[in-house]
Amino acid sequence: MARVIFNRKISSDYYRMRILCPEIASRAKPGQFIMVRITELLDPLLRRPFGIHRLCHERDKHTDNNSPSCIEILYKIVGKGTIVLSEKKKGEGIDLMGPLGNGFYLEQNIETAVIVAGGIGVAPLFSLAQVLKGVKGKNTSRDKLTIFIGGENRKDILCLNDFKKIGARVVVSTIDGSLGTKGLVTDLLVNFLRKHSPLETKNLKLFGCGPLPMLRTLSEIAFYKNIPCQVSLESRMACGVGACQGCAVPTEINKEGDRVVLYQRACKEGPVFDSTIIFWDYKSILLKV
Amino acid sequence: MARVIFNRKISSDYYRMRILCPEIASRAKPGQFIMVRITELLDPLLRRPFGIHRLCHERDKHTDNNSPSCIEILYKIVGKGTIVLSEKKKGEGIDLMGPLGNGFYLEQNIETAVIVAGGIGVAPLFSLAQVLKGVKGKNTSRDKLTIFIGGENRKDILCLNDFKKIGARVVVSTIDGSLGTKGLVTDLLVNFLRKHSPLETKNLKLFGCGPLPMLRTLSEIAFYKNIPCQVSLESRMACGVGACQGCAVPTEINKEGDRVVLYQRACKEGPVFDSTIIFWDYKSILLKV
Amino acid sequence: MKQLHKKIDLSVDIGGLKMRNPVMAASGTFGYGEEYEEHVPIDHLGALITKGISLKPHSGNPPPRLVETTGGMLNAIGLQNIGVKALIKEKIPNLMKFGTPIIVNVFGSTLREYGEVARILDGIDAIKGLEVNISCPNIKRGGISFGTDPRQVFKVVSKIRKASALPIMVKLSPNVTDITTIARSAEEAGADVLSLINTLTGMAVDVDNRIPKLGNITGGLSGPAIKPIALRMVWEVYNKVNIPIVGIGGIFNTYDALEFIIVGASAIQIGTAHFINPSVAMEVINGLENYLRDNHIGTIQDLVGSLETPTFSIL
Amino acid sequence: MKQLHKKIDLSVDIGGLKMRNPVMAASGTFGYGEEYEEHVPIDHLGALITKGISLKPHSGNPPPRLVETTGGMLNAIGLQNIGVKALIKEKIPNLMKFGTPIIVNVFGSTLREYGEVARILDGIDAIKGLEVNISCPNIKRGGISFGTDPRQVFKVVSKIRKASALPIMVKLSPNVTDITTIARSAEEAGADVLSLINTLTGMAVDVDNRIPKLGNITGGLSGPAIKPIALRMVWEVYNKVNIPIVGIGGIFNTYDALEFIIVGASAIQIGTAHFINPSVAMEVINGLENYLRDNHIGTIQDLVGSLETPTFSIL
Ligand SMILES: Cc1cc2nc3c(=O)[nH]c(=O)nc-3n(C[C@H](O)[C@H](O)[C@H](O)COP(=O)(O)OP(=O)(O)OC[C@H]3O[C@@H](n4cnc5c(N)ncnc54)[C@H](O)[C@@H]3O)c2cc1C
Ligand SMILES: Cc1cc2nc3c(=O)[nH]c(=O)nc-3n(C[C@H](O)[C@H](O)[C@H](O)COP(=O)(O)OP(=O)(O)OC[C@H]3O[C@@H](n4cnc5c(N)ncnc54)[C@H](O)[C@@H]3O)c2cc1C
Ligand SMILES: Cc1cc2nc3c(=O)[nH]c(=O)nc-3n(C[C@H](O)[C@H](O)[C@H](O)COP(=O)(O)O)c2cc1C
Ligand SMILES: Cc1cc2nc3c(=O)[nH]c(=O)nc-3n(C[C@H](O)[C@H](O)[C@H](O)COP(=O)(O)O)c2cc1C
Ligand code: FES
Ligand code: FES
Repeated sequence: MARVIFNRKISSDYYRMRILCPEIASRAKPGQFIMVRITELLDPLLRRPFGIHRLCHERDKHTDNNSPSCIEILYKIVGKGTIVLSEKKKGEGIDLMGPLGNGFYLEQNIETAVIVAGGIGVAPLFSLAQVLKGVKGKNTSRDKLTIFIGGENRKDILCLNDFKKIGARVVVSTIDGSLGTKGLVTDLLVNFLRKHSPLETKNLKLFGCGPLPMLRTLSEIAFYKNIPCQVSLESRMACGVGACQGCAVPTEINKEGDRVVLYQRACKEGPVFDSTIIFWDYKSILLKV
Repeated sequence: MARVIFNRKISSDYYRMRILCPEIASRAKPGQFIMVRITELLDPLLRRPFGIHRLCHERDKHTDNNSPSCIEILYKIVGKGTIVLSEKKKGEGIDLMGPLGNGFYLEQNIETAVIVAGGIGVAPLFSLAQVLKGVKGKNTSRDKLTIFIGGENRKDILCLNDFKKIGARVVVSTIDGSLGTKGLVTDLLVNFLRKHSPLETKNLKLFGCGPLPMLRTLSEIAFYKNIPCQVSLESRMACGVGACQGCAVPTEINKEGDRVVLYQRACKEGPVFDSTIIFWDYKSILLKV
Repeated sequence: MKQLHKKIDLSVDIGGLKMRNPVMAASGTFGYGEEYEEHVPIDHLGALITKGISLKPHSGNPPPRLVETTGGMLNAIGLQNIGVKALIKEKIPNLMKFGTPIIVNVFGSTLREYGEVARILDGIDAIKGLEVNISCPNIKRGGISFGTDPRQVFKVVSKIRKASALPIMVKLSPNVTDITTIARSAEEAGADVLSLINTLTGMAVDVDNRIPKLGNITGGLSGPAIKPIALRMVWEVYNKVNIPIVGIGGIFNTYDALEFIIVGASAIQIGTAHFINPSVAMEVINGLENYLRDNHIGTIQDLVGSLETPTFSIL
Repeated sequence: MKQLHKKIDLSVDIGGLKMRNPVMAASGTFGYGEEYEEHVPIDHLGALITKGISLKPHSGNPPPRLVETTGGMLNAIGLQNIGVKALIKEKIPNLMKFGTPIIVNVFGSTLREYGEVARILDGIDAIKGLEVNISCPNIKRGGISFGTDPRQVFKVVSKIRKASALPIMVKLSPNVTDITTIARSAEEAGADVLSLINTLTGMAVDVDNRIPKLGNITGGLSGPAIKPIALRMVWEVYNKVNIPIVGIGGIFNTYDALEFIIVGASAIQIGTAHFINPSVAMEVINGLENYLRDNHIGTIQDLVGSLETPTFSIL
């Protein structure tokens, strides 16, 4: 069974947990997730999904083995499941399923990437940044990877220094202006893209994770600028493996010339989707998820 | 809220927990019980009843105040509630209701008392012995208080030294003979009583707590020897305060000359009953409680 | 967003039952009040409903009478009660002192018994209403519960309607195919209020001994486990009747109570939760007040049935 | 008490369905097998029941489709399925490779559709039986489920009986007043086996937004919360019919499975528990074997309906 290495409060509502689970860590890709059994008792009943925040090695075991032995999750306290999770102690066993779902699709040569994170949406994006930055000193130029992080206030801005450390450019905004620019993170993105010529944005890729309204705006920006954009969506999950059809996300696909709506499973076909296939008009319901 | 002072494993399946709860401790009488909320979550759902094992003072606060500030419970791990309880740590808050029920009825002058305990049934009987032995050096003669403790094997014999320390005579039996006499504790009691003349047993009082078959035999012995006997019964409980009628114990009472069966509440009229009023023939069902 | 601590009015009048707030103690879970006296400020309750009472005393079912299940409990107390005469003589005087409206839960094993119990209780000042438990086995009809047959429900309620001038609340059984037809029968027969749900029939087995865990074999399931079913039924009934509804089933906190009110309950009852948390009713009363204040809603009535349902769907 | 590790035979034959053990994966909770391939040794299962299939594909209900409740969950997946033709073409070939008996769960919104789906599936070698979901809304009868009306049940089952030579298991809805009359209708119409229970209809509310937590407003309650109700229904039906019963509802461990078998189930299905513990079926299979060995019981059959009920009571 997987084991908790640490479980730290990193700010008022946010925790970071490192878990020793070589079988999961060695296979995990950015954008994939795990399903965590919160308790052996039956309240809360269902497992809870968390994105893979970071891949790393157990501290005291510096092996030559290149494949990571640990994963980290970064989570926000929102209800009883996350409360109970935050009480787990170092050394305790923890029951995980994973890695699950399809991660971000990464072509061989991504020239420039822009990551947009809203609040706790930053969680799966750090492992993405780790991979985008490559293994040994590749893509070290700050221009190649920019992270936009937005939140309600300064407390919601996570991982700032972590992103800087791996050599990414970081741009911050908060709704209340308590850190970075005051306003929406997507407005900063629009400004940023305006400064680049179509030629410059030609080989750009967009990646996003965060609240649905943010992702929708991001998707619209990508559409108008004609930039490929992948978004990681949240949905209520029960099985996490594609068996229950519970995590359906409405997508629009082309069928015999018509655009038809088709439900896809966030846990199996997702959680990462190409932003153009999401049926965003559905938001009025989705927003309430 | 009450607070855990310690929660110690005392042998394979048994734990002893001391709880700081001056409001309960100052009012508690031997034979009364508390209802413990095991978790703030909903599994397990109901509170669990535990007898008041011991009344004492918080170790580091030797006040002059005579009324105890702590209670102890002695419990056996039998299911999920007691498992979760055993994981409580020193200093944690714990939600109790109590003291509940009617304790043992103690006349002013109890000359000689015999206590019969089976397995975990010993739990509420220690506080009884404490009180029977009086406050300061009263009733110090060993002849005045005898405790019979029975169990499956030596591991089930609890509190031996505690009883000795307060100056009681202790007689032990185990089914497998691994401690004390091999056999049933009630057989030892029969031998003991045989050695005493009716005159000697005239002012004797019997008290018992343990498995139902033991209590039934005890009650028969008391009946034939014409000795007053009080037994503490267990029953499934929900409210613990007399509101739900769930903990019914069948009793036989005299109504207009007839013996009629009447259900009494273990939590309110009990858990201690005069052994003659219990409708023991009901055991075939009760045994399965 | 702090604003002046304006006093929120939680009082309700449902079918003639006037209460200072919409939170009642459910029948069978709060004894005759006195049992919780030490643990709950009973005068703060909207109303207190007594354990079900019949014409003659009943001794009830053999033990074990309780078993815990996941998220709930089964009870098979049976008909245990002291009879209507002893209730009036021994319990009502004590109950009156709390100053809380008393509603008496009544049942019978024949139509006639229902009527007689109601008649005996009529005109007793302290009693502010009757709750009619129609989930009781009908002896004449082979033990099938009155509450599952709309015609029987109509008869029982009519009988009581004639026997009593008190507000009549009919308590519906959830063990039915369509609770709305039962609800309408009760409404047509003159019920002032409907309360739902009573317990769902369930069972549990001791696999070591291969015997039922309840002396009575089956029992009634209550607690959070049944809340989703209770909510659905309140919503269904709300959409079909014109009399007020009292929501019951697994209410453990303010959110649970709000769910019932939003789907259509004008008041709620708390049962099993008292056992786990005797302060639950007080917490819910405060919680409702805070919710109304925070959401700038004037009265509970404005919240009743305020559920918005999606108006579109995708094929 | 150690004894020689004698091999216990768990195999069962219920109404023509032959299985190496009585533990099946319930419809809608195990996808088409492939989803759990990595997590469960599927070939160890007694049988695998597919997600419900209809004549034409359906896209299902709008999200949210799931909500957790105390001790259970509500689902409103709706009719989402790929249609019977795609099932045969795309899923059956893959399912076959597990070597586990495949039972196809079928439904329709008209009588005719039920018949057609059954006919199309008849004669496909890999399919060892049909499970008929009668809890589906009947479009002709205003959306009322087939499964709540004994006459409709008789019609649906007769239709399928004529269309297929496969063993037919009829899956009963618990949302009824008397499940035994429905069970008898299915038996009379030629069902080989009865499986119960399907989910209980429930609801949950988002009190902050005052909207339902499910896109479909109501959904089906499953999980440990419903186990007591399921057990009671299996016991009632066992006492009224002569065909084998498959118990379903909140089975999370060996004890739960034993409870169902003891009250009368010849086999069991596991649903929701897979989501929490993918090893649950394997644990139950081992647990049943151990229980039989420890209690010196030769076969599962000897345990079916072995509940002893009290024969006396006190007034
Ligand atoms: C693929 C995926 C990856 C995720 N990654 C992360 C992550 O890295 N860090 C993180 O903090 N959170 C993440 N989440 C969200 C996380 O799963 C929920 O916050 C968590 O399940 C809430 O559990 P709870 O018991 O504390 O809250 P609950 O009491 O269950 O609910 C509290 C609130 O959280 C929302 N919620 C509950 N369950 C889910 C769910 N399954 N999906 C979305 N919202 C939910 C509810 O709408 C409710 O408003 C992820 C969700 C998905 C689907
Ligand atoms: C008045 C009273 C005083 C008690 N005092 C003590 C005590 O001092 N020390 C102690 O160890 N135990 C005591 N008990 C028994 C104790 O309450 C149960 O052992 C406990 O509730 C089991 O909880 P669980 O969740 O661990 O077990 P569960 O999983 O609930 O059940 C495991 C087993 O315990 C039995 N059991 C469960 N609940 C009860 C209950 N309320 N009453 C009787 N049996 C039950 C069940 O039949 C089952 O076989 C007392 C019981 C009563 C009624
Ligand atoms: C121990 C117990 C006894 C009950 N007795 C009665 C009763 O006498 N009459 C009645 O109408 N309902 C009775 N009920 C049902 C409750 O009033 C209530 O309808 C049910 O428990 C559901 O609510 P809850 O989940 O909040 O407990 C009883 C419930 C319990 C748990
Ligand atoms: C997500 C989900 C989907 C389901 N889909 C179906 C289905 O398509 N057909 C069917 O007959 N039952 C379906 N069921 C009901 C289950 O097969 C089972 O009867 C029910 O969940 C009770 O068992 P459980 O408590 O073990 O889950 C579904 C249940 C769940 C949870
Ligand atoms: S959570 Fe079950 S299919 Fe996605
Ligand atoms: S436990 Fe409720 S009356 Fe005794």
